[in-house]
Amino acid sequence: MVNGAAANEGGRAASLEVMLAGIRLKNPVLVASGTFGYGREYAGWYDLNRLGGIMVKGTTLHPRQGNPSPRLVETPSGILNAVGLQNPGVDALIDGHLPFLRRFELAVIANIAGESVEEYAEVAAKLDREEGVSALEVNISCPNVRGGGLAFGTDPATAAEVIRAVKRHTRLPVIAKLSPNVTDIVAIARSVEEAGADAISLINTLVGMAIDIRARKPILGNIMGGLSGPAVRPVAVRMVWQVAQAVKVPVIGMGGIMTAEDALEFIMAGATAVAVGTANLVNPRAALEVIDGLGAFMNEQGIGDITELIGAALPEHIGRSWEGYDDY
Amino acid sequence: MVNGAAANEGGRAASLEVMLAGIRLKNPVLVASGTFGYGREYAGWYDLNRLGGIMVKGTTLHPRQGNPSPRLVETPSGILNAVGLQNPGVDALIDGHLPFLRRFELAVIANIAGESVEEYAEVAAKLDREEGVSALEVNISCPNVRGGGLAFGTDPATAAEVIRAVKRHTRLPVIAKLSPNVTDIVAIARSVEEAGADAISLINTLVGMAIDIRARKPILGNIMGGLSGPAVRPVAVRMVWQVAQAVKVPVIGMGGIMTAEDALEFIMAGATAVAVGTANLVNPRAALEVIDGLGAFMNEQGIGDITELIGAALPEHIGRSWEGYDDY
Amino acid sequence: MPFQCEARVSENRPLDAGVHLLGLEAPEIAASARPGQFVHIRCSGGEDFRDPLLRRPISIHDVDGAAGRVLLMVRGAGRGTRWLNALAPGSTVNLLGPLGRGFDRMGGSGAGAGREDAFRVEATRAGASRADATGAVAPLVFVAGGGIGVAPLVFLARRLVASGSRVEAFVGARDAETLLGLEAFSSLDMLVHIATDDGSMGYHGNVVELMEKTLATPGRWPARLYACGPRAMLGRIRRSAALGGISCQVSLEERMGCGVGACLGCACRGKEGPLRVCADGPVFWMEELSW
Amino acid sequence: MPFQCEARVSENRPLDAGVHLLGLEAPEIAASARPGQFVHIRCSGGEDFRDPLLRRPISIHDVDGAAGRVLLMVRGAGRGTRWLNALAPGSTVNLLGPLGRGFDRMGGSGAGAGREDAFRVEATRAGASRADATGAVAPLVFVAGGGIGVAPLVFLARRLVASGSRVEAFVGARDAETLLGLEAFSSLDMLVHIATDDGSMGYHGNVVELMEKTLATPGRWPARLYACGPRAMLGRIRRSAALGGISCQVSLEERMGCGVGACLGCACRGKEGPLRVCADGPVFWMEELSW
Ligand SMILES: Cc1cc2nc3c(=O)[nH]c(=O)nc-3n(C[C@H](O)[C@H](O)[C@H](O)COP(=O)(O)OP(=O)(O)OC[C@H]3O[C@@H](n4cnc5c(N)ncnc54)[C@H](O)[C@@H]3O)c2cc1C
Ligand SMILES: Cc1cc2nc3c(=O)[nH]c(=O)nc-3n(C[C@H](O)[C@H](O)[C@H](O)COP(=O)(O)OP(=O)(O)OC[C@H]3O[C@@H](n4cnc5c(N)ncnc54)[C@H](O)[C@@H]3O)c2cc1C
Ligand SMILES: Cc1cc2nc3c(=O)[nH]c(=O)nc-3n(C[C@H](O)[C@H](O)[C@H](O)COP(=O)(O)O)c2cc1C
Ligand SMILES: Cc1cc2nc3c(=O)[nH]c(=O)nc-3n(C[C@H](O)[C@H](O)[C@H](O)COP(=O)(O)O)c2cc1C
Ligand code: FES
Ligand code: FES
Repeated sequence: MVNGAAANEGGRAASLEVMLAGIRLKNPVLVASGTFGYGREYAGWYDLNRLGGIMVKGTTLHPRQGNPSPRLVETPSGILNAVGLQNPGVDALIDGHLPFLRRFELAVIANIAGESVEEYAEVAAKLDREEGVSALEVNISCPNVRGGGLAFGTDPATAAEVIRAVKRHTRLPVIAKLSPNVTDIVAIARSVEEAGADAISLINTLVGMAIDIRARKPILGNIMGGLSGPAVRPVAVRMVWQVAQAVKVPVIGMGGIMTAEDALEFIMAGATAVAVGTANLVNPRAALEVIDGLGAFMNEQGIGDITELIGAALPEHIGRSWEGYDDY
Repeated sequence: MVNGAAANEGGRAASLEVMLAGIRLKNPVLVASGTFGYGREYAGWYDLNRLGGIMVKGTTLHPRQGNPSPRLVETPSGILNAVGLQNPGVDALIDGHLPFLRRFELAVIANIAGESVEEYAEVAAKLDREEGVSALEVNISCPNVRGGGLAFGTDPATAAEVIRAVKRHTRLPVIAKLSPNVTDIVAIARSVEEAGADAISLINTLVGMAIDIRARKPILGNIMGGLSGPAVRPVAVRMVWQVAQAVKVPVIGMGGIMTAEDALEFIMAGATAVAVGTANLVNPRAALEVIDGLGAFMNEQGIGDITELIGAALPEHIGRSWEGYDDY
Repeated sequence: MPFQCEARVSENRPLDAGVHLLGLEAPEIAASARPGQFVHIRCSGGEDFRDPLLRRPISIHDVDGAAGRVLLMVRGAGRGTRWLNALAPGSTVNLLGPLGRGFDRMGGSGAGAGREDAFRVEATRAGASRADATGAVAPLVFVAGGGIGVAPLVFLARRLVASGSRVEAFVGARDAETLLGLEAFSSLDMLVHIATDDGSMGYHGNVVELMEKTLATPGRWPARLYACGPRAMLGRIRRSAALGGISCQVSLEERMGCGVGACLGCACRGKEGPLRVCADGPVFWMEELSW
Repeated sequence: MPFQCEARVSENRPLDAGVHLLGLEAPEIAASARPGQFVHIRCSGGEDFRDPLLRRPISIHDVDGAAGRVLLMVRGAGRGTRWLNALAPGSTVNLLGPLGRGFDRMGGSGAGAGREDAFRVEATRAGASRADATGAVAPLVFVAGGGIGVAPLVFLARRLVASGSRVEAFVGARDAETLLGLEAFSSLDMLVHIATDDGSMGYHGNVVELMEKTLATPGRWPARLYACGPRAMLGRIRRSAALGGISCQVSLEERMGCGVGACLGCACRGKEGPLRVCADGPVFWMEELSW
């Protein structure tokens, strides 16, 4: 049971292969940006070739030192992180990490960030020339201007502007990574699709905070951080379900995936691929177990091709849509 | 150690009393709307007089049958609920439940909802004439028009309109209960403050969803539901911290409070009072344990008056503010 | 008046097919429980561990009042019940209980006594009560359980027998391995009818089908029918009870939050609007429900 | 090469003040661990329970290679470590390990050998090595631990002694009750200096103060100093080591996510930018850090 093929009950192998914005993934399981380093750190635990792909740590034009400690706080079934986009810069990614990643057969998705539209474009342009990069994931949840408070990802127009700029500087497929900290995720999704995004990934982290009650101050060095892990999964599944109905481009679902069952919620909500994030920190083999579990589920259910399951819980299949905010 | 007084190390009783929009609370611990019924259901477990106050189940003008089952799903460290505002209507609240609640010495806060601005106003007007109601909490996270998707609470102008209408129909203090499903919680908070809200409570639930992967459809009868419980606490603390800095009216903090430590995070983030919600479902004595724990903490720390702790972790006290969305 | 307690596990006996019999030391609950009521159990590795968050409702399978013990029959269905079934004797669990409205027993006393009196008249009218060996009126009662639905019926049957009813049990399951409660019912000296889907024991087929056949036998018309099991089974029970005019109570399952009637999370459809399974039930008169 | 395993708890012995000594059966980890490395432990009531979510890093206190056991010394600080300390022998925990860069021992071999060679030169230059009874060069080494910081030093001391160093331990704590590791150090036949804040045992005062006094004694100048303890203690150690020109390594603590270098959650301030406590440490040369 390797490389995305799972032995079916009848003996036929269940196919886990999916196409994502023109990229063939041997299985729909990626590892999420920032939770898997550059692959190296987990290469000792298993064969990276088993993965559908890796989304590498967010990369900026120049090296960044990140935030002061503490950068992590555990919260109920989740974590808050405020790493602060620490990264060695795009040149170091190209020279120091891409050669290592080229040794493996998996999709390598570069996650890029910037403090200005120009910076995004410049990073995109540098990576465009590099072999072994399958796609760019554009993280639009980082700050527009430090201190300004307006993030690229919370305004449809600004989000679209970033995506357009990136698209102009690369021939690679462009994945827009959306922030969940918005009133209307569908509006943002439609806007980046229109701007040319080839796929949409969501969710990034929810902004949160924790306070040290004895010290009487926020725990994180950066005061606030991003909430991820199983705690956020219901919000993520909901957003994927909403966005998948509203756009034509494929969606990559993430947020709290620990098991194949969790991944299947996202797939049935309309995700063509999924990413395992925080779970990697808890269980280095999490992504592998998700892959194996998908195969096992398909065998159990007699499903030959995972694409049959994509969007299975969308309105068109369940015969009803959501009628409003009537939640209690 | 009853009625909000905790024996201090030196023997002096720590005062838990707070003033909230003109209402004296013997302690800052309320129970959140929808999680404590009308008090009756928990009266068998302990003396309701120990509570600072009770926020009763959301009430509408006419009776509502609520959503089809299932209405609850457990999620990691949280729950999704889609009760659907089942309630017997405001007349039944007045005739059936207020008389019971009048027997206790605690703040009774009526939580009201409506499908139109007029309906909110009408419910407010009816309750205005009733003895034993301390304040109105206006739930602006429910649907504007069913199917329309725009909730009152996600647009600053509409939120303000509801609050203004309610204010015109009551002399009671009006608490605006905000939805966390927004890009900019501060803008909403400022808007309802300007519209005359005497206090702000937050957070209501985050919209989420869970899928039954074997049935291939959403679990909840209403497809989506509201996420509450410890899972959402970091988001709630963050929003309280942001709002408390931006408005002058008092803030009631809630979202995942299970213990006194959790409650203290909210208080230090700027909440004058807190509400225990989902925790009641898990531990009927949760609110009491929070009250006792607040007293114990104050004794441990040698604090005589809980008001000393309100906002202790706000920028003015910690000497720095948040600089932007730089969370990873 | 419900209690919250930290109950010691006094025994944990695995039965077949992932079902365990758990003994919990909870004297107040054991003393006050009525058949059909349930306990609400916190299933988590530590008091300050937040997942799983909600309690799990489990019927009171039986009580040993003298020993202050509550017995549960738990099927390892998901992570909560599996955790419960893995508890070693000596460990403790946090319980709320007894919760809910139990079965209205025949000739019993307590909260439901009013309704029970009403029933007695009704039962006599139906001619369902008949003289037993000593000449006294001993009403005939059926209890029918499918799968783990048998759990609450043992306590009920014990009380029914003790209060002088003639009780017959109808027990259904997938196969012989997954049949539950046989031992307990037999020890109560009552007739037990068995049905298995695969015919590996007793009647080959559905337990309601089996009961319907029994109903066709002269002199076997029960004054009351109590049932617990999967929805499909209850639906079928409802039809035969309605057809035969048998007074019938069913115990329902629904996902629960508080378990005490406060959150409205556990609604089922009643004839006159939503009913709370935890507080208005879990046992309902068939007529209260809308299917 | 790190391992992930489900380790059986072979023993759980409570020491004073909420500290437990845990024996875990993890043969691969026991065989490959080096002093200063740690294990990363999942503390949760069930495999599919999501809270607490993160693993807890715990230093390897000692290993029993023959029995395939790793020993941990765990202070019940919060919910994770308290859960760990409540584990009954026979239960299992999920471990990752050995993780991190351990102490660079004197005369040892393995991954850090290069740096150790460099050290030997340096030690000789400093005149810190001296002839022992047999005439061989036996370098003098100090290990200093405060509170639970003693935990990793026992394994280190054992290996140092085994490789021919003369080791002296400086052990500090609040009071006699909370002193840790005395038994273990004594069994290694080495000099143990004790300091307690309240003077209830040994020197009355800070352990670094006590060490400074020892440094003032002629002939007691160590070739290397290894320290683990609270930040304040390490800061003070740093000053005395720097002043005395003693080569010094410290083991740091930071909140961790992955424990393997991937998430950048555990950063501490290095001279040339952030360092990862889990992968670049937890043991650092004093000079690598910026305070
Ligand atoms: C009144 C009542 C009495 C019951 N008595 C028994 C009994 O005696 N023995 C027994 O084995 N089981 C009984 N059940 C069913 C039992 O509550 C569920 O099997 C259990 O809650 C499943 O929890 P889990 O964590 O193992 O499964 P999961 O699937 O992980 O549970 C996820 C969530 O769904 C809820 N849930 C899942 N299945 C059910 C269900 N069938 N009913 C209600 N909630 C559910 C859980 O409580 C939890 O909140 C009873 C249910 C009710 C409502
Ligand atoms: C490399 C290393 C080695 C360690 N070795 C030992 C040891 O041998 N014995 C021992 O008793 N303790 C040791 N600690 C400290 C131990 O990891 C913490 O006490 C433990 O993580 C606290 O978890 P908790 O759930 O009990 O507390 P909580 O306060 O509930 O933990 C909340 C979160 O904060 C983290 N956290 C809290 N305190 C610390 C801390 N001091 N260091 C790192 N993370 C922390 C937890 O891991 C968790 O993520 C070590 C720490 C590190 C970094
Ligand atoms: C420690 C950490 C670092 C992260 N760094 C990045 C990053 O650099 N770029 C990015 O787009 N997302 C980053 N994320 C967000 C994740 O990629 C993912 O979107 C989010 O964590 C939700 O998934 P999860 O719940 O499975 O972790 C980071 C998350 C964590 C926990
Ligand atoms: C079952 C349930 C019902 C609720 N009903 C209402 C309601 O009627 N009106 C309202 O304003 N909030 C309602 N809420 C939201 C809570 O009052 C509270 O804002 C939210 O749950 C967050 O707090 P918690 O995490 O402590 O539960 C409900 C929440 C739950 C779980
Ligand atoms: S579970 Fe809360 S009302 Fe029934
Ligand atoms: S804990 Fe993840 S890098 Fe150190």
